[in-house]
Amino acid sequence: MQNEWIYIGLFLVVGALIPAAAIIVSAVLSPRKSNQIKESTYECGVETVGENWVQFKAQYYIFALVFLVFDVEVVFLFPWAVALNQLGVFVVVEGLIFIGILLAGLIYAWRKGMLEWV
Amino acid sequence: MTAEQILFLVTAAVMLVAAVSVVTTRNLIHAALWLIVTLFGAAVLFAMLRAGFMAVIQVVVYIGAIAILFIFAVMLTRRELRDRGPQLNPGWWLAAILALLMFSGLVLVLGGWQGLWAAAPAYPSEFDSVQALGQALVSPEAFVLPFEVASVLLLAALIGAVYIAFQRKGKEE
Amino acid sequence: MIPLSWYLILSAALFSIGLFGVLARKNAIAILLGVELMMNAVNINLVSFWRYLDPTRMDGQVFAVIVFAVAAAEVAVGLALVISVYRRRKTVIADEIDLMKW
Amino acid sequence: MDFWRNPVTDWVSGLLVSWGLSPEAAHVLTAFLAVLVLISVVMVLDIFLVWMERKIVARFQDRLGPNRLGPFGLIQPIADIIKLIVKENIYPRGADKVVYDLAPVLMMMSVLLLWAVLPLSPILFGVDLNVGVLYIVGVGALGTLAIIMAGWSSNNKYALLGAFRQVAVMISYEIPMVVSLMIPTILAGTMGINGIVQAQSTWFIVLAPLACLVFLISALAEMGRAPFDLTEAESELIAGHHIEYSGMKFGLFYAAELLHAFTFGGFIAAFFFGGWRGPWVDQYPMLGLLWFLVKTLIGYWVFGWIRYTLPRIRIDKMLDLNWKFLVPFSFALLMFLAFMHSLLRGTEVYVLGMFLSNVVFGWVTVEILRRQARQERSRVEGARAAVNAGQKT
Repeated sequence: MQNEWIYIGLFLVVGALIPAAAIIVSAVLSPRKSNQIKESTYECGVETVGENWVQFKAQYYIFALVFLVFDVEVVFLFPWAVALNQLGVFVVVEGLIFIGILLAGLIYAWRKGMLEWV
Repeated sequence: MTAEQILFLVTAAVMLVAAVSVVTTRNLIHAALWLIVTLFGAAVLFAMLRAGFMAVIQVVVYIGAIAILFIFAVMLTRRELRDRGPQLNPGWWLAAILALLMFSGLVLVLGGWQGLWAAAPAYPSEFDSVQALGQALVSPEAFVLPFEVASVLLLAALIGAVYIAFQRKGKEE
Repeated sequence: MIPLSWYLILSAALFSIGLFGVLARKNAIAILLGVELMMNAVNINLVSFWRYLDPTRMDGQVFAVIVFAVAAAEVAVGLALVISVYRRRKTVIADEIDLMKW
Repeated sequence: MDFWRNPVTDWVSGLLVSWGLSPEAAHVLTAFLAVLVLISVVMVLDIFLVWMERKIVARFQDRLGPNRLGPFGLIQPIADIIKLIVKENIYPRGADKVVYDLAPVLMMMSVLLLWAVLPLSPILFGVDLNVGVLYIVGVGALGTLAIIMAGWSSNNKYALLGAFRQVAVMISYEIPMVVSLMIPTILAGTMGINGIVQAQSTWFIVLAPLACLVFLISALAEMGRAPFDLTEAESELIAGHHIEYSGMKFGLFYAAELLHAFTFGGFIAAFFFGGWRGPWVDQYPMLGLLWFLVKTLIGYWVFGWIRYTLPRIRIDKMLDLNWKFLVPFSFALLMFLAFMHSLLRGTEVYVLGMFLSNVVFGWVTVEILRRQARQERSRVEGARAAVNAGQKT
């Protein structure tokens, strides 16, 4: 029973229960008078045209992709950051090489104009 | 049955249901959301195994990045929100048999192993697994080479994927 | 106390479900979802071996972290390919992407 | 691992044991009650944050703010809550009902979970995880997920677009945020947030002011507050991912946003301003709670100040700011400070040296930016001069 994650589990349970309780109480107390107009999609009073669907541009994906790679890099770097004090200057240099290699990728994408929004 | 075992069984059941939903749901966004449930279950298991670091990066990397990437990709490759037509290959029953064979084979192989019913050794007190992991990752006699190679792998993935996915201007189809 | 076998059997089941997804699904993105399930099963294996064999040796966790990097690279490039193919051929059905078949 | 080990919890668990529970079950039940109390207090606090926010914005805009109900309008938020609860819940047509209902719960959860690791005082902290910093990032990922779920399940073009833009911004700014958090991690040598607070015999704002600045900027974007509140760009996107939400579900999104700002004020206090550290904390540990709350409220007020002072930034400028400035800047800062830290650690000039390194780093950055701006200006002016010359001939 010495696992501290059990408390995180308690937070997870209570943190889900309280907002859910708010929604349930509101669902019990609030009126339910739905009609066609009320249910319709909100578009500032304009009738919805076509499917509720728009084609996204690939730029969203590019940003998510660069983010993913840097996110994984961060995962590698955090143990390095924690262990930094225990080990010598050599370790710092290793981390610097690690970051440097990935910054090269960022600079590549930047120079090729792939980080532009439009 | 102890509380720990009950927790494990509940988590495992949720994970299996979610995993089956991932491979059978028609709606791909739902499949991605079910995948998130499975991955979160794995994070719970990691926390139960006292690998807090793994649990957290499971959420950070898988739910925070990979699942988002999946949802973005689904949004980018759909003409319409609803999926029509069958989502499984005609030969799906063959795949099911193969998967079942795989599972029974794995269980069979595991069954012949001695250490299978071992209980976990006592977790050393005052042991900081994150610090140990950091030292293992960067100390020259352990895993420093995989550490640096991982960075090169990520660099290659970054450049390759960005190059493939990038749509040059004026080439709209 | 949970024996090691529970974790291993769960991970074997997840692996098989993932395999089914890879083989049976039509949509290329869904196939990649199946691959994720399989990778995840591997990670559960690695971490439970770390815990049950010797928690002071970090090999299992280091391997799992590297699996994370591989999974990220795989997803990034795989989905980029799917998007690129979709842009040219307007399909994400794996069987219809058959230009290299012959 | 002590969870809120103090006389009150000891008394409660003792009482439970005397009722015939096993000590472990009593411990878990006590912890459950403690979590319940903490989260309830946070929710009540959240209600008054609404009042405070409205008062602050009113002062900034030279108005009075709510002042009718009760003294200083203090009862106003309660009236708001009652209104939100009895309002009708509308499901838009074609909405994915389960996902639609889950999204606000997940959103609120992603903020409440942050309180699990916030050290409130030396003897009052939730869980002292040894991966606290990454835990914050992981919980933030749940918030991102909630936004996508809300936008997608509403079956509304604008909601989906708003959610996607917001997610693109959030994930982009997560990188500098995480990297700036890595600097306190290096300085303290641990990822546990209580450990980081304990390591701050000199506040980290002195050792790493630039990291604090990066964290402040990226936290603003992460919370989706002005000047980075693209998701609420009323004129283009109506209200972002929560257009279709009404009643209590909308209320949860709104409350989560305010509480998020407050919580991040707490994290800035914990990471850079010494958390519960302050005079006389050694004698009276509970005094730490007061210092912590004061610092947190100052942080919250700064967020409000920025919000009501700066205009909204266009999305392409925002992403440029992130990818072309903050990400390279924060990584370079990380490399530089890690190097300086391992070089100077243990020497007498450590504090001074770290501070001066920051100053030098900031100065170099400003010089580089200035040079670039000059080049850009001369390029633009040169082009304009060429055009003018062409017109004359």
